[in-house]
Amino acid sequence: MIFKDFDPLKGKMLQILDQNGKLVQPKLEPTIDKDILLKMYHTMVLGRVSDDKAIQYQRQGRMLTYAPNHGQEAAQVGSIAAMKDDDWLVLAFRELNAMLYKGVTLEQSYLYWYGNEMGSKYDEGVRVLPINVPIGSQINHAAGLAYAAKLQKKDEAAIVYIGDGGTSHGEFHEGVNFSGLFDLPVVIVIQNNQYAISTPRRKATKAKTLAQKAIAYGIPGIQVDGNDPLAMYLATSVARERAGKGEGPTLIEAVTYRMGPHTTSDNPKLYRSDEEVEEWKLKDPLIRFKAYLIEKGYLTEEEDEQLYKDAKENVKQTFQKVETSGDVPLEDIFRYTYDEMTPNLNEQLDEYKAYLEKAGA
Amino acid sequence: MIFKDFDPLKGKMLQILDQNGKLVQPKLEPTIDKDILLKMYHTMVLGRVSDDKAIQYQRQGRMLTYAPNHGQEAAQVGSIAAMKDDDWLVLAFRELNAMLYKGVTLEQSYLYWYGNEMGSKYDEGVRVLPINVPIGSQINHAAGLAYAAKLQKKDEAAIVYIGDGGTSHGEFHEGVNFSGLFDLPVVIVIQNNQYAISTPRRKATKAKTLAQKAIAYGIPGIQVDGNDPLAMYLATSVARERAGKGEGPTLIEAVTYRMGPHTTSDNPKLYRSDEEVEEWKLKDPLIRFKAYLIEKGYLTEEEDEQLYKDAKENVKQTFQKVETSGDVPLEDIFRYTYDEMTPNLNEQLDEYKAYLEKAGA
Amino acid sequence: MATKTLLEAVNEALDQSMEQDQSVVVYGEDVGFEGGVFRTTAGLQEKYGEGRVFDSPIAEAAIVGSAVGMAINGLKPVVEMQFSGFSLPAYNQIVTHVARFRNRSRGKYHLPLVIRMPYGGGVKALEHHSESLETLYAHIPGLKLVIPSTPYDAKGLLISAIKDPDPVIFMEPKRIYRAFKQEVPEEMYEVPIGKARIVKPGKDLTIIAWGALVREVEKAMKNTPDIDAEIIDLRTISPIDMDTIVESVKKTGRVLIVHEAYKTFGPGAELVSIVNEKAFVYLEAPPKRLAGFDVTIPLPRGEQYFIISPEQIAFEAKQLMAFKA
Amino acid sequence: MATKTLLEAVNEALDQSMEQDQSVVVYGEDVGFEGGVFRTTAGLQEKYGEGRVFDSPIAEAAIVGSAVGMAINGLKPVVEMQFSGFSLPAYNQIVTHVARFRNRSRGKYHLPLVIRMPYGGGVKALEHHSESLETLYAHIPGLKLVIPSTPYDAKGLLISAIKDPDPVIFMEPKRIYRAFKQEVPEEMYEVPIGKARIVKPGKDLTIIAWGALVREVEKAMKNTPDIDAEIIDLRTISPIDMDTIVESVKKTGRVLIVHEAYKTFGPGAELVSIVNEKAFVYLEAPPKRLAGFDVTIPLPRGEQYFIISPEQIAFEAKQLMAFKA
Ligand SMILES: Cc1ncc(C[n+]2csc(CCOP(=O)(O)OP(=O)(O)O)c2C)c(N)n1
Ligand SMILES: Cc1ncc(C[n+]2csc(CCOP(=O)(O)OP(=O)(O)O)c2C)c(N)n1
Ligand SMILES: [Mg+2]
Ligand SMILES: [Mg+2]
Repeated sequence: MIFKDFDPLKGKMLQILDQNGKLVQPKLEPTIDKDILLKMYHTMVLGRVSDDKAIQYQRQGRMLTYAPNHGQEAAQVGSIAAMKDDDWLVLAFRELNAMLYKGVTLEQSYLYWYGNEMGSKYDEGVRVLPINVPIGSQINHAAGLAYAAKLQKKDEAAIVYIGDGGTSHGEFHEGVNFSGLFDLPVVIVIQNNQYAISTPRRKATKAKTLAQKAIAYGIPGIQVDGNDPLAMYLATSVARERAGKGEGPTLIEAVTYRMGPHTTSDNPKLYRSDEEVEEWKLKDPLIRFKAYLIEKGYLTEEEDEQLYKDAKENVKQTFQKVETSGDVPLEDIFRYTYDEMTPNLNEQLDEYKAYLEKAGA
Repeated sequence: MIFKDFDPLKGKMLQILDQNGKLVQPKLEPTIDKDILLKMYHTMVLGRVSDDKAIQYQRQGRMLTYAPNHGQEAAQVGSIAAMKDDDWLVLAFRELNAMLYKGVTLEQSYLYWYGNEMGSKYDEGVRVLPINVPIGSQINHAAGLAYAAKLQKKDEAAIVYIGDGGTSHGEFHEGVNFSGLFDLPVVIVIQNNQYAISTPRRKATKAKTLAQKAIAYGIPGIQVDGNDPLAMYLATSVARERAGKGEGPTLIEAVTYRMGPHTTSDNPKLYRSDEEVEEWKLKDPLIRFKAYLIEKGYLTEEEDEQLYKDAKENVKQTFQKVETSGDVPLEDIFRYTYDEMTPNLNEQLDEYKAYLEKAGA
Repeated sequence: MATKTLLEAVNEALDQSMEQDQSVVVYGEDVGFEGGVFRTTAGLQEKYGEGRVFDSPIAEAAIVGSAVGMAINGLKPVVEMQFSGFSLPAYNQIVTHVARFRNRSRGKYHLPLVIRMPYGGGVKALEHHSESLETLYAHIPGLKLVIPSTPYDAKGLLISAIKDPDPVIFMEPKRIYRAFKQEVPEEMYEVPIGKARIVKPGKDLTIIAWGALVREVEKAMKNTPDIDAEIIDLRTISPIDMDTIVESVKKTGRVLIVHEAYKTFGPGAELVSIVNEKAFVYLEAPPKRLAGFDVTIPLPRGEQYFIISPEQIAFEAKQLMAFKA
Repeated sequence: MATKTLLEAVNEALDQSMEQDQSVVVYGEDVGFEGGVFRTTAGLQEKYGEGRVFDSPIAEAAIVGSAVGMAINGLKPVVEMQFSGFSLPAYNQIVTHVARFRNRSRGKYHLPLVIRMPYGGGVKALEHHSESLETLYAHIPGLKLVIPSTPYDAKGLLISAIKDPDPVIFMEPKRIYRAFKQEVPEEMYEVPIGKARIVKPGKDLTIIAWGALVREVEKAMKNTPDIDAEIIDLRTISPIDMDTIVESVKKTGRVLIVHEAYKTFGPGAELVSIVNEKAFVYLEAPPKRLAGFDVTIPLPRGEQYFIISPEQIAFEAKQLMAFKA
């Protein structure tokens, strides 16, 4: 139904909450438990605070590269919240908020960006694949997780994120097509944050929307206001339902904006105007979500202030821990290549240790 | 216009000549010079005869693998004939008819399938790229040829063929998207011959048509009766016109059928029924084209018989030449690796020659 | 005990593994309904259903990429690349994911999967159907690379590969798919990964080969009775069984490496290096590589120059024996 | 004469080549408007327009595949892979087409194109941003592989690569993009492809390196005055300048090869083999490889173990000198 009403070929985009937090499609307002709504908001606040702080730490030379999420919180939290506990989360690399919601700890995330592989060893039972740097390649992983679930008759689905730039990659095509072909329980969320590093969305493809790419695979696609957590939730719920019924994958284009730089090595002033950024500031997902929660009576200004305060304290303590976590042990860089160390690895480790010893290093 | 009237999303397919050679869309009948029409038909006859003979030679152990075109003549000749002389032809591997039309000699084609690289050294001025085995990768070559033409303001376009199975490949996506993005003068013809080796079209993608994949790239796509040379000609002419005006690429899905095996190593009885094959026999492109030409007064039964006779003689003589052409000279397998032989190549060639000498081989 | 071809042995290993372990799935281009272009997977779909044995679209990255996801979620995918020359579109998945998931997640995830691919020349094929790309896989940490040379080993090694907790690239020498038969036990058995096989002990010269070339070496040396060569079938290209090689070379002092892969920066170079690093003082002659030329493997009308013959092997063996420092 | 960084030298080579030859086009991800993530292409789009310098979609196979078409139709594309770790999705195009078009068409078509890619570790980067994948390109017939180690060579080699009628993979050691400046002539000049450079002559020991490691070797040997090493910067990895290496080793009898690429089946093995094949009787010690471990190059908190230090180089040089058979 929503796919007909919000046909991307007709220039339609799903929005439920406008940028001021007003319900513009009250009939489509999803019923979400208060607990869940608050978990969503709490995640977004922690996501926002830890994200901004990471940039700051990096600027102080205390952290390595970082890819900020500021502005994309609703696109992530709105979608991941509509998935089920046993579902799998497959990342690109700019999904801190989705990760936090799904049980990755802030410490792990920071540790990763601090340059330690242990940051990708999420706790047991946390069904999240590590950050995936090679653009596009993650879609096929989601397809495989979903195939296994389907074959083993487990009620699981996979949600996978990709950027607007990533949709140009061959693997996007192969992965979505594969998912469609076998009616796999996959939800594909394109975070169209308008840029791929310096390259604007219009230079990724001639297609007017990214949602319409679904037609190539015979699956439904929808464009959603990615800064509207309710719209993202609704679209993802419908997609998740389809997945559960064996109807296959759904493509969701979340229209959003990366407020910060691509990563801390990037200077967005080189390729976009301040006016553009200012305009998007008004569409901040946290503003509208907060207004909605207050309107619903689920949040007060005081509670909100406290949330930010707690988040800041949490971030500070977490970063302190990470910053003092030191280096990876030598053995670790060898140990996880195979189940068992191979002869060449043993030899290389021994030789290096012998060198350290003899060199007195 | 034709893209609206024959919208693949509405289940429309362009057909002008029906399977008996009757004009079912007389208003759309393209005006084609008699010369061209006859060149088209002659090519198809030679293509048909040489194709069938190749299979026979192979069965006799006198030729290596061969990938037959029988049944797909109109899809190829109808499209290539609508391109201009300076245009580029970019092959997959099952385009004998398009090659012949464009100036590749039958001898070269046979030589190639006989296992000699010289078969891909087409005459000067013949703007055809060699047979391209890695599925999908040729689309990007066409895009590059077209980009160069556009940048250098040359009135050239590229036509590129791919199979139904090939549309699942990542490179199909990247190539069509790249072409669309830069409005490149490219015509992409999908020869949907219903199978990719043993795998039927329905197992390539969930999309109802392959033509609708165009929507993913913001370019027009159309499904055409691929056994109708006039429909193929019309669709390609429109596409070529768009290309010339800087309007970018067009995707044409030619619905056709591979009457023979995938290659001479394949046994199609394993995966398709005789009935299906019989049904498609009635749709033979040569039957309807011949009827059309006779109706137009461009061909008589006697001329037609003579054409087949000549073709058979031509094929016989050509194959004789190829069959007695012998092996590639040793030096040739080294000489074309780089512009100049590198030290390692010189050394390897010398060493091998020395071995041959000493071994008295 | 029945005699079987290498192809039949592969089929049997797949069949028995699927029978024994519900989590094994088999897919790739034309692998399901028709049973593969070489028929290595014949009969499997009928027996185990379309869920566990199926035709994939022509999309190698999707084949391997989806196998990554399946392996993480409880399956043991055994996927096929129709020819090793067509594994390259999946090379990004293999290098950046298959090889790395265990390390990236510090052991949270690992990938018990197998990527099978027919490889090698000598079958008079079209372009990209004759490649020997061992180096591309052997050089990548996190992958294992296994190549059988006999029906017996094919079955045992493939069973081991499927049981292995790490990803295994399994290259099948298509030239000898049907070349000869050998007694192959009916029951399941394993041939260990990482162990070379001494095909024939000897004292004069060590000859190392794998895949289809092992037979060529055997033929060559059968006709060269004056040289008592120790013939080693490497079987696992990565991780290499250094001990077997080094021990042999310490004994013989001379080594000939025979492979069809391109010579330069090819697999033989690693063997030369190992021998240098571990048996330098035992070397009585420079280790010799008899390998594929550094050219695109020719189409059939020129392939005969490229393919290594028993005569060439014997010739090089004699040259090596004649070397005096 | 102005002093320039390696990065500036690359930029100047591109600029002057574009100025001189209308057929040169430059593109890749973020290469156009912003001038590249490292700024190697800064200013070019402004100067030469969007037609000749442009941003491509994130689609490496399309970048390389389209370059094939352009090269056939009169252009000289110089494309960028944003990092060498992201060249893998284009690997199929590179191996099956870039390397082969001349041979496939028996000379009718050839591909004057360059594929540039920053490579190597030591910059505290994320995963896939630190790879040294020389072997994957050096092993493929039909490709040339060039790696500069100084600003002077970077400019001259890149100009040569652009003029070369064959496809050239041009790896740029990003660790030293801005590490130091060197006098670089304003005018265009060529440094020949296929010729190694003797950085410092010596008689005790030959040390072979390339890219960022040349400097590390220099540092190491500056602090080791008791060893008179001949330091060779390979510059072209394929085709290798065998003569320079062999001549040196004939003189010194000892050779140390230093590279960051994974050791096993890595580039050093080929050098060991060449030295064996051509200077065996001159060897006084086993050729030694000091190379990257066979592990995924670690993230920054473990990278220090992987990166080869001048101390290690000096240590190995001393070990080699101490070897007695
Ligand atoms: C295959 C591959 N090519 C290039 C890169 C380098 N790269 C990292 S992020 C990026 C841009 C991604 O843009 P988009 O998909 O829109 O995601 P966003 O960064 O906006 O979240 C590029 C080109 C990569 N990671 N992988
Ligand atoms: C990348 C790649 N993978 C696999 C193959 C092996 N292969 C050759 S033809 C073919 C089927 C092609 O089907 P389709 O695209 O429909 O073309 P058709 O053969 O029907 O003309 C396959 C899988 C290949 N050539 N290239
Ligand atoms: Mg983006
Ligand atoms: Mg087909």
